[in-house]
Amino acid sequence: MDFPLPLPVQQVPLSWYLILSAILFALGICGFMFRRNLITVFMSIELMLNAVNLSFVAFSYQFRQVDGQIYSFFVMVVAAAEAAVGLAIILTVFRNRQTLEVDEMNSLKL
Amino acid sequence: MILLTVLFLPLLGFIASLLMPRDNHEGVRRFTLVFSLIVFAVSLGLIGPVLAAPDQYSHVTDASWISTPNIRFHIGVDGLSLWLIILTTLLTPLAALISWKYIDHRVKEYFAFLFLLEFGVIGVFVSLDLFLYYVFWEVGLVPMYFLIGIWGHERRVYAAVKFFLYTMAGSVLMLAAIVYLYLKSGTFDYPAILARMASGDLVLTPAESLPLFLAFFLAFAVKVPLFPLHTWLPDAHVEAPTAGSVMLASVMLKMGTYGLVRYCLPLFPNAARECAPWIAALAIVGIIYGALVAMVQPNMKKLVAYSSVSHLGFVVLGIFSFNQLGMDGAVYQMLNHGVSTGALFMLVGMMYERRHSLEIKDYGGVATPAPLLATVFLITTLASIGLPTLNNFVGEFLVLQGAAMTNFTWAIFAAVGVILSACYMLWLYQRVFFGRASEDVQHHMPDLNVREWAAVVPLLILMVWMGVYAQTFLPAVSASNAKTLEQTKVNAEFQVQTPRTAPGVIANAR
Amino acid sequence: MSVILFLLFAVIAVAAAVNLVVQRHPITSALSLIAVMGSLAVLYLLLGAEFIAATQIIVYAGAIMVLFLFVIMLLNAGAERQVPGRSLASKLLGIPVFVLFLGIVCFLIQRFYASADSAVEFGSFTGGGPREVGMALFTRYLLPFEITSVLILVAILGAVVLARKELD
Amino acid sequence: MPVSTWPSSAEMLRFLPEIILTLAGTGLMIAEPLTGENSKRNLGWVSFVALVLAIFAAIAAHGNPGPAFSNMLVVDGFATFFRILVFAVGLLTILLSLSYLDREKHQQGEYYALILFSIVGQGIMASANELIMVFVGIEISSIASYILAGYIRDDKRNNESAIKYFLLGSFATAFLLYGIAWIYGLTGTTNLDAIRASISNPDFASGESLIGFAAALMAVGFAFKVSAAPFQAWAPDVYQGAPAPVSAFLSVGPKAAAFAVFLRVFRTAFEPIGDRWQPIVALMALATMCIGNFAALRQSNIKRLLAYSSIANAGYILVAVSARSSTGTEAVMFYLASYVLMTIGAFAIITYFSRQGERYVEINDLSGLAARQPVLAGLFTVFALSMIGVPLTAGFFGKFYIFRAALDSGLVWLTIFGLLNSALAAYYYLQILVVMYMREPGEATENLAPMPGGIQAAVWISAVGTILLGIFPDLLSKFTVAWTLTAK
Amino acid sequence: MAESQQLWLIPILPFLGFLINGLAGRRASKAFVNAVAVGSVVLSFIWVTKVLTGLGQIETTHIERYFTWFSSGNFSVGVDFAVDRLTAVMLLVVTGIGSLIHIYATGYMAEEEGYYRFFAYLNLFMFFMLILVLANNFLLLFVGWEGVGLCSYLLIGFYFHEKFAGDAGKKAFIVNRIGDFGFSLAMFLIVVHFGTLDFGAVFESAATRQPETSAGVITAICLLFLLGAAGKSAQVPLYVWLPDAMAGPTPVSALIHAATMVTAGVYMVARSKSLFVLAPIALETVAVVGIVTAFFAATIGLLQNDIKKVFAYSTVSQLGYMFVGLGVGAFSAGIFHVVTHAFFKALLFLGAGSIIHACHHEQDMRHFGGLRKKIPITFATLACAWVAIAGVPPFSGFHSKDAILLAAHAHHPWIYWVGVFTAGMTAFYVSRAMFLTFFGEYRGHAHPHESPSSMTIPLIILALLSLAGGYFPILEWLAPVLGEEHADHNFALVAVSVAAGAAGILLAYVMYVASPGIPDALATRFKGAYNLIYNKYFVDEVYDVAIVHPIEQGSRDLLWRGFDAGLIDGAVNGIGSLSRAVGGGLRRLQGGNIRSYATWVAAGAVALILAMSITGGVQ
Repeated sequence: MDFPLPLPVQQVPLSWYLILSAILFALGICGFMFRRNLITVFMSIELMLNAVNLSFVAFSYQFRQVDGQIYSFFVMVVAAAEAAVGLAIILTVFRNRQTLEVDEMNSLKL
Repeated sequence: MILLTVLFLPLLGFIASLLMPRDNHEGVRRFTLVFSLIVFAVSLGLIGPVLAAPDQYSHVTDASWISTPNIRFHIGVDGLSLWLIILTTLLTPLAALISWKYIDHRVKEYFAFLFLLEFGVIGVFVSLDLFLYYVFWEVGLVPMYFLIGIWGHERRVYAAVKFFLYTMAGSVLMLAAIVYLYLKSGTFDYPAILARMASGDLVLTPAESLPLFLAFFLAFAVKVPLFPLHTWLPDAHVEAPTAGSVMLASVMLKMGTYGLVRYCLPLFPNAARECAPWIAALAIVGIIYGALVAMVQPNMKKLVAYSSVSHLGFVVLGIFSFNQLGMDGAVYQMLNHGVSTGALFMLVGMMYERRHSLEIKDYGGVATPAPLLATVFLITTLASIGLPTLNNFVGEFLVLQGAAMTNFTWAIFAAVGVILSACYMLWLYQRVFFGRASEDVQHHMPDLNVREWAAVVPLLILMVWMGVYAQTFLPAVSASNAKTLEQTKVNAEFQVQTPRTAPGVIANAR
Repeated sequence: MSVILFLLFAVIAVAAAVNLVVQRHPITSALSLIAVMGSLAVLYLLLGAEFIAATQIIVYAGAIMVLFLFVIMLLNAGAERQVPGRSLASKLLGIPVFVLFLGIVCFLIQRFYASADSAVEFGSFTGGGPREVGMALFTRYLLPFEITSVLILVAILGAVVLARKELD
Repeated sequence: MPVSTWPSSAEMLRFLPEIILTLAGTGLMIAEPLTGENSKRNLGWVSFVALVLAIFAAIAAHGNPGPAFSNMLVVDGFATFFRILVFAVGLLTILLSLSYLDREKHQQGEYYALILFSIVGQGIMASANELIMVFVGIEISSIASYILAGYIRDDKRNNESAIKYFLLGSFATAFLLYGIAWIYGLTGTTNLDAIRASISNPDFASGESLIGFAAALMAVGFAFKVSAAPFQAWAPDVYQGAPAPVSAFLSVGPKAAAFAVFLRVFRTAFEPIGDRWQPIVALMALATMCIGNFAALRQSNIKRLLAYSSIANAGYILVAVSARSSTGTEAVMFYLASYVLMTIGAFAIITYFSRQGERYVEINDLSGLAARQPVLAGLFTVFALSMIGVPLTAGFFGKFYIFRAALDSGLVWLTIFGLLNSALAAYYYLQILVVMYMREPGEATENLAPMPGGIQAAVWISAVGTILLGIFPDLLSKFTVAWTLTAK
Repeated sequence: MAESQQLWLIPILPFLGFLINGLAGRRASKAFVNAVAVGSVVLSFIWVTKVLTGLGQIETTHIERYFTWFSSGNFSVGVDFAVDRLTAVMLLVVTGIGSLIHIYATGYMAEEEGYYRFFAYLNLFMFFMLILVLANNFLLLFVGWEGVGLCSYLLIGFYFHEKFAGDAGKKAFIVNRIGDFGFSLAMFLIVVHFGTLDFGAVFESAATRQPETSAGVITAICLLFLLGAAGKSAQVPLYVWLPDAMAGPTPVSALIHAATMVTAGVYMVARSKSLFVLAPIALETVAVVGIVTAFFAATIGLLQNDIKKVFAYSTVSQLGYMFVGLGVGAFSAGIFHVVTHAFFKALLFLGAGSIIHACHHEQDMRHFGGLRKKIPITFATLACAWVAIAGVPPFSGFHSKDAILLAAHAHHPWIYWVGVFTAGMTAFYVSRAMFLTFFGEYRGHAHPHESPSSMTIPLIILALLSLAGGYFPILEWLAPVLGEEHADHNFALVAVSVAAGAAGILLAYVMYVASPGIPDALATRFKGAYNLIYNKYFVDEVYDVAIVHPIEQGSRDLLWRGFDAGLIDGAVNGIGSLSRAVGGGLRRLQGGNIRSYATWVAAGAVALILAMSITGGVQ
């Protein structure tokens, strides 16, 4: 596809994408560590997967290959499947405990 | 073939007694007695060929067991192991005899474990493959753990676990060393490894052989037990049922000293010689320490247990004297200790059966109601303190003589143990048998019955026999020890020829 | 242009992601996540991954996130309570771990990736269209593709097992 | 890039076991609503038969080894070994589950389908030759496992187990995925052999540090799956909370498959940077052993104890992994097989003993079991002794092979620590024996119904296997030797 | 070698007696037990005489080898018997006096429980004593040495109901063990340096060695032997067991603790003469130990009230004399004194036994008195012993003691003078005992009666021997074996010693017959010295406080409770507790919180990344 570029060319290095990906990934980790709602925690994981996808696509660009994109496609499928299962599990948990607090899930210990 | 039979009959006995009906106690007892007597009888068949060539392995079976890595089922008997095997097969029926009334619950399991123990112990003494050896070494642990843990006294659990963990912790490093040796030599086969060492195909640098030696040594030292690794022993003995104590003292401890002679010296002669002064020092400390602590024990079994620490100190000292006399004495002393301490534990157990106490203060004046018991105990005591014409004397003399030849100071200190042994044993004897019998003692101490006689008489005979005519037993031991000593020298000479060896090692290799 | 676009959407993505992490209410977080996904779709386009960009919007932001919102609403999940969290570890280690992780990754990228680095030129790679993706997916990636159906089957099965009403 | 044609029949054959299981699983889903309440048990037998068929298929596939589906999969001895192993795990699990589900009144076809699907994932992991297959395999196995862990959904323990497993598992998978992305980014490929070729190329552009970084991220994912420290925390909670047969399954099946993948990836793709990961894995092994064993010392719940024990076992296996040799790989294989036997055996007994609602899962509940049920106690003893590593049990040879491999690779310090750890471990296993043999019988040992046939079969198979491998390890080791991962 | 004399029969006869009585005696009649016990010893005596007649003059040592006891490498020990002139003397003494005492004991022990046991032990003692004497190597000698110690232990503890008997037996055995410690070490040294324990070989090679290289070793060997001998023969500082050993039945005291066993030390030193002469320092020490013991024990004997204790200290003192004899090189004189001492001391003890028997087991001399008329035979025979021990010429004690003292004078005059003084004391305390027992008024409550003939006949025989024993040509007989003494018969010196004896007797007469108030007056006057001596210098107490008690307490509190239970087990259990504490800590980390777990995972990831990307990568 041909797309005109009106601005003086100052290209974005690929590493910026990678760094962005890393930032998002790290934020996802943060979300897991700091959020206390099961669903938010789960969403943090989705954020991490998204970050990974960005990396895949960036690398795909680097090699001018489609394989990386295929990967991110699979990741999405997996994410979808995980979402279905994960939310179902969260539902059963909520049904039994009436709470989504992560910190309440600690009857199994010691 | 005989050896295979001797080795596997106990296993068969183990399985058979497990399969027997649960509440037929008398049947299991009879079966155990008869069957173990058969094993004993068969084991006597080992003697002839071994005596004909005691420095060679007789009754050898060498079959492939595991292909990767190449582990062989290689067994054989020489002069070193012969009498230990016979001792084991002899003590098993005796152990069954003394457990007759003593064990009244879970009877068949008890006797089954007794067989398993016999199997493991014999296996240790006959293995000629390091791996096989380790396997049997550990196998012996399990039945003893249960014997102590199930049929023991109040603190049996603590004692059983302590016993198991101590030994286990000691022996895992030996496994590592065995594997290391295998990796160096490419075989687990013990004679093959020695042959490779002798021919120079396998050279252990000092940096290797010292840790390897220590790994083996630690395992054995725990088992012996050598001061200061002995504290499991008193607990195990006190808590174990009588037969457990007997087997533990008489044969299981010998697994350690046997290992020292069989493996530690030939495999790592230089390291062993290098460490000999330290080990001898520990042994001597053990001799004196064990005796001193035995002296103040209020509990009979504990006293005998500490006396074992002292006695086995002699054995270790003899081994690390590195001369014929010392080693002969050490091996002989193993047998002696097996006989006399085994008998002591039996007698203490008989007294426990009558009085339900092991505390010395609960006795006194036993000689009055039970003169035969007193007499037997006296003879055993005298054997234990090394009275000439009884067995221990020969062993102790040779050990001390051997030690004196290596370093006279050792003999001086070790001989103090001989004095002390008289102190604690006679004091024990006095407190238990002398004096006026209390009402309780008077009424609850019947004399030995036939079954008990049958259990102790063989040992009494042995005490005298071994004390008066040691030549029945010693030449075989001597011949195999001579070979062992030769092996330690061959290697030493080889080391001398190798320029890589550090000068210190040569200096130490006499 | 691509620089501006990149910076713009990168900032949006990061901001939304930060919002996801700091917001207490799951709805807010979910919406933030959708924003992240949207901006990522733009970046995918910039990288020449058209098909993925579209899928990102349709499947990810559209389907999956809607599922999330459904569940949030179904469970009527409210904001987290203002009680101190019970995880000492995350309190003590959370920030250092975050900083360290990010620091190391950035350092590694700057230090080692530079040699392989290249400028992203919009349109220089056009292998990300549905055709190319389809070709790869049904030839080389046939097996994983088929296998993901098992994955989805499992997911369905799981949802059924866990969420269905008891029959009895 | 070569465009592959339609897969050949040989390639189909190489994938046949998974196909069989998938079909069976799907069939079970379909059959489930059509089956009457009383005959649902038969669905279990269907899955059993499917697994048996899958084993035959795996053997058949081994007759024709090689890559399949554009090199996505590879059928070699290593793959076959792990396939058969996880299928066997499935068989034993089903034997346990049959009566368990009856007892807990949850006899459903879906359960068996989930087991089968999970095993499909593990089978793929065993034979994956592509990072994408690794990923998909792990995900299939994991997602099915998450559901299984929470299978009794009205049980709070099950719920919690599932949610923990799920969240942490997904979290770790994200790391794995990030690692895969970076590997792809650095080498341009996800094929294990190609990665290796690329890394070992002296002109490799990005240097080893980034590869190390990527490998580390992947290691996080694998280490999590095998419950290696410091990623082990989930395991005790999950195993404790999950239904007993599922705990049995989880502690062996996914773990075995994860080790297979771990080994294949690290010994194939990352072998060139072995100097980097070996010490790390060795340290991880040490930490895992120590954490597992020390924490186990203080446990009172048997399932949790076994969980810690499984962590410790993972530590031993990691020792062999860190040996970085084909003997190490053999050791992993042997150990896992013996570990499967003894763990399933122990869990089988717990499954039976715990009774409805898993009421009796404290160690003290076993008090005096030997007096009441000598055979049962004897069997448990066999497993405990095997876990301690007493000779003439499979566990002993497992440990032996592991430490041999470690010594062979010069990991003397690790060997010594490992051996000391195994002595330490003896303590808590002995504690179980103490409770069973040396205490007075308690309330929990009364009124034990006769052991259901399935569990009985599983226990006896495990026990006989444990002892048989303990006496004749050759039975197995000739396969491990022949089928070890060969360095190319 | 001369034809076999079946030497083995000599010890084996009593051993058979032991076996028969030990195994069957419990159910057998007293007559049977008597017959076996006495018969076996008498037969043995007869056999000895037969053997000795067969051997004639015994110019060379007659050796009979039976079997190898044990061997190891080049070293082997055989059960070999040998007879030379020294052995011959000892054999006669042992079996002869042994027979008499056995006969005596049948009467003395008639009413005791465990009659068969007593005789079994006594026979066993004979067996071991004969082994000791017949042995042809040090180890076999040691067998006998230990064996007699055992029998001593058994017989001292014969009245095992009484605590003191048990204590005394144990003490005897243990103190002997200390001596044996020396003996064993000496043997070890011998083997180390000579490679054998056979008497002939050892002595021969010792004599042919270069003195400068082996003198030190031989001195050490001899000193260690001395330690052994001191234990067995109750020399300073190991004499403490012998007085306590009087807890045993009186025939035992006579046989074992006076006539035979305690002289084993003397015999052993004489036997090792070839070594001792090469070690002058050791010989000197022997003499000093002997004279110190002689003097020291005699002082204690002065104030004892128990008749057996008096004789016990007297024995210690006399043994000291024998050691002096050995130490000054008069080996034959030492052995001569052994023989005469065996006569008169056995007689003293048997007589004392007769008194005790008569007075219903009363042993305190303060409760005797005036027994002269009540038990005349006993008195008469005891009087013979009295004159013998007091050194009244021409009775046996005079001859042997003078032989020793003269030799001592030739060597070290001071030893002679101390010896003479001691002789005076000896005469005093024996006379004191005699006076207190037989003279004055009867102070006891029993009705003394004369002993049966089985007891009196041995007394009479011994009395004759005590009187005439000095004329046995023992010195001459032994000269070829043990060497001649070169002391000239200086009549002045003899006179002095006789005078000392006479003075002792006189003083005793004055103090205990003429004016009985003197002892008490002296006791109050020299209260400190009196108490010191009366309490035997508190030696037992000092040993208790300085050795026994610290060892016991130290073992209990320091070693057992402190080191064993405290330190080692504490460490072992500490490892256990520590492990459990670590486990507890880990358990706390495992708090069940998902976010914590995730944090660990993330932190672990960071650590892993750090480790794997940085190591080796960034220089």
